[in-house]
Amino acid sequence: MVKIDKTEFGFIGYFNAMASPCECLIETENYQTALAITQIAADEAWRIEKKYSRYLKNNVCAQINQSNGAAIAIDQETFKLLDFANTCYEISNGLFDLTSGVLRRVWHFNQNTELPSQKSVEELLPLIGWNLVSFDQKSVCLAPGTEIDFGGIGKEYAVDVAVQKIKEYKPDLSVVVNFGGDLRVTKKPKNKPKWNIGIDSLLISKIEHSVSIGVGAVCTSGDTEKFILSNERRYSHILNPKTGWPAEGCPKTVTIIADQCLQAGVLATLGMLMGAEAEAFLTQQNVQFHCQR
Amino acid sequence: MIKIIPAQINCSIILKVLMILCTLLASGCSNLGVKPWERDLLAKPEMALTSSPIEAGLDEHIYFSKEATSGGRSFAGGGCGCN
Amino acid sequence: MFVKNIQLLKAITFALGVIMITNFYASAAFANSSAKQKLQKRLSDYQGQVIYIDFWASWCKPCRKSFPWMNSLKTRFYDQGLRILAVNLDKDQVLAKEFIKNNPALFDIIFDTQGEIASEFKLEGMPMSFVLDRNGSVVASHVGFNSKKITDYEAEIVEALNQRELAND
Amino acid sequence: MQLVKQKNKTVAGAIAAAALSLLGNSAKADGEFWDFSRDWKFNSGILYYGEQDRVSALEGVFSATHEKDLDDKFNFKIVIDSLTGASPSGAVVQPGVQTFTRPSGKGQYTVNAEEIPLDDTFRDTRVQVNSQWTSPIWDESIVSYGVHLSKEYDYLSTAVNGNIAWNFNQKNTTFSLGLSLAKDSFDPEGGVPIPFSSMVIDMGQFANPTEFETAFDLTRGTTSEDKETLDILMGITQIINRKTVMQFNYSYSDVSGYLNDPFKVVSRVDQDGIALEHLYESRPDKRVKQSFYWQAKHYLTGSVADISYRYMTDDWEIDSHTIDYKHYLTLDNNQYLEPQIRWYQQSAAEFYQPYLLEQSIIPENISADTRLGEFSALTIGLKYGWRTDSGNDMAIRLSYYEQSMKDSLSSHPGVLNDLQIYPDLKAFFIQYTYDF
Repeated sequence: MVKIDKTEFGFIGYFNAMASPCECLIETENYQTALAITQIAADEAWRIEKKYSRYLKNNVCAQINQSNGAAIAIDQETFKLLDFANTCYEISNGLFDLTSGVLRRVWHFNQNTELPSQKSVEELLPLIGWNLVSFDQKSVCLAPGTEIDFGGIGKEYAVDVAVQKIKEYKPDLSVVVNFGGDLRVTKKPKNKPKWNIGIDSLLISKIEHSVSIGVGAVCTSGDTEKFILSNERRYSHILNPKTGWPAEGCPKTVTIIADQCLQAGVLATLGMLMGAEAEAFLTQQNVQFHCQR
Repeated sequence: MIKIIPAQINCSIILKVLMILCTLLASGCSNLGVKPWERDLLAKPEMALTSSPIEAGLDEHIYFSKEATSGGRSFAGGGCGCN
Repeated sequence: MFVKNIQLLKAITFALGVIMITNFYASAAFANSSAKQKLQKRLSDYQGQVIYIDFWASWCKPCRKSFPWMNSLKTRFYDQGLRILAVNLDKDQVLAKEFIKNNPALFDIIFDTQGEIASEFKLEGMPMSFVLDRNGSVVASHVGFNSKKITDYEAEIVEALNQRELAND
Repeated sequence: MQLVKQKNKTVAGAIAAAALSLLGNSAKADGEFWDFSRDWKFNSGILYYGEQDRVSALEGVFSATHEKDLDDKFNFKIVIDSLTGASPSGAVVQPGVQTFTRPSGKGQYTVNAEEIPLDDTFRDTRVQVNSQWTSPIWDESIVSYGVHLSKEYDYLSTAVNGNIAWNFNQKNTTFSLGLSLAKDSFDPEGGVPIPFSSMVIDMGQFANPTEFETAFDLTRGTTSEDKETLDILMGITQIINRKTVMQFNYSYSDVSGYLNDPFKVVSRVDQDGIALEHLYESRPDKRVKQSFYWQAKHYLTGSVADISYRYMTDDWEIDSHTIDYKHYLTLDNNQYLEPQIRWYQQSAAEFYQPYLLEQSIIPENISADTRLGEFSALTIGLKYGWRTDSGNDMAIRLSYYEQSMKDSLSSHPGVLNDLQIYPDLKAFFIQYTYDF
């Protein structure tokens, strides 16, 4: 359920979703409104998690992944998500690929486990490839053994949808919707120039310094805790779908500030996959970014 | 095989009791009771007829193994070799 | 042996009578018509809209599950002319406010501590909800809130919404 | 590997455009809209029961309930209890030391002079599991059905039950009808003793152990026995007014099959009260119990009074009355105190005798099990409950239970006159419950 606390700028609404703490920073003095806004965000987060999380058994994600070759009927929302992933795949020359999720069978990142063998990674590569996924408005069909993991865009999509719903409900209020570090602000705050994330909300565990933002989204890819250290080389958990390995010399984390969460999220992931050329690639995209080496 | 309704059941007693229960039901009860929205106190956990099923179960087990009477609030069968 | 049971029953009915008398009190039906006035005001605010009236109380378990669903009703059908009014029947408003703190409501709530509106609508159970069409007459109602029957509840509302569109705002 | 610019639109721009088309008109999504995160409720409890220098038991209960919707529940319960210590064997107290054979036929135990014989082989662990499904039917009624399984070292009990509750009069009146069928099977170590056979006690009169064994086996009939129980429970729950609810139950219970307690004996004594032999008891193979139960709960400001009365009568001529009163006192910040007083009184079974006189003819049924004798019992308890800061309920209850037997015989033969024949029972039990 949701919980609400009073703060000097208004209210903070807390709840848990997508296996991470979520919160809404709401610039309002009206308790009822703060409560309702948090509930809208929570309903959206739970709905999307329930539908697309790969940890649940009988949801859309599970149906698609257990279809082993059969065509699965999908609704319009799923079609649009697949379409979005398809565009990202094409414009990133295959670097952004939802089918790379199977790599977690061999890669384990909880506190200095060993590296997978090259052979075990290579065995998985034939299962990976967006070309193995065919879909249309009504259905999707995967090659047997191939799996889709919406984890790459699930949280960002939830933030964007929640922000949209909150803007419908109270268009003139400034609200920060923050799902486990991926956040977006609905509107510029009135009582102060910018939101100071990191001080107002401690959720950005991935980066060590605070971000101040008026309106727009902030997403971070990479992780200060989740990585493998092997003969002094740091292996990030962002894996290149083509090689099955993280990019050489990639930063610890890449943080992007952009208009929507989805845009920021995909760009952050691509930044990580650029490895040593992350900074060069991101400056070319003329978006605000911060790489933490 | 379990004899479903053993012949020797003394039906007259059961019928008498059923008859009493029904008269109690039909006559006295229609004017007793509350409006649906007046059940606030009755909805409190401590007002449930068996407010702690765990405690009732533990008590039932003790008294079943120490006395010759059981049940009343629930089925009488003990379900253990302790008597 | 059976004779003893009869005396037993007489004893019980006597005890029953004693308890009844000791705490019989005239419920003070002082004229608190503010509940009815609030209802009338809201009904006039929602003139020409389809109204979903839900009677609830903090101690009624299904209500905890109906609130999120009514929230989603509002966000989905508000612009098609659905208005939701939740009538709280708690004797003690503090409990109702506590309930709202944990179960946020996007819809309007009025308090009917004496149950006047409830008796007017001749409530048969808790919770109970009524669907009023655009000219204010009750077209559907259901007792209780069963998550399996949600599609039926929504069908009743959509049907009322789709009826002859009154020329209104 | 350099990402080529997409026709003068940066990659970032293309992604933004794709995101916009995804989010554009909020995509129509089907699916539910709320999250019942807390569907499962857990109740647990542990009880220590200890009698003064006799039996002590530890019983743990864990119950999990999943409530999909109002009155639409599944409950699973597991109970584990272990029993140690000695309980009266039924043999009569004697001025001298006595020796008895263990029920299994292996080994003996001795009892001091002037002490009531207690058999301490009574050590057992029991596991019980129950599942109960409840769901609404015909929109105003509730049906519930379940299974029960209980396994001990030498005892297996299986049961199924079903119950229907009709609500009417705006749920002010509920009529319920329940049925339970149970089958228990029992195969004691050492076989089932033949009723009235005499306990074989090796006082050296046997040349070798096999001779003792053949004599012992003569007192053993079948290796296992079973019994069937049919329970019918009819009840009315009536709401009297905003503060009072009452329940009236009638229950009919028919148990048939092997009803003896294989560990219990009856001593045959001569006119001086000296025990000649100990005969294995024999009870009828059928028992019909009926009980009338009435309970009322009344809400007072800040407390709840809970009173119940039960009258039981059966065809073993046992009549019993039980009065149980609890007073639930609410203290501040979610704490409460609940004192309890329970009075129980039963008459003796018509075949109950503390011992058998040598010259009297052997009756058709006889048992010296004090639980079938005439006694009254008092329980005094106090329960203290509180809510932990994470919102879970805990409670501790201390109770004292005392049985005092009534000596229905005017006098006793010889030495028994100045011995304490009827064992009294004093016990206390501590119960801790935790719901989360």
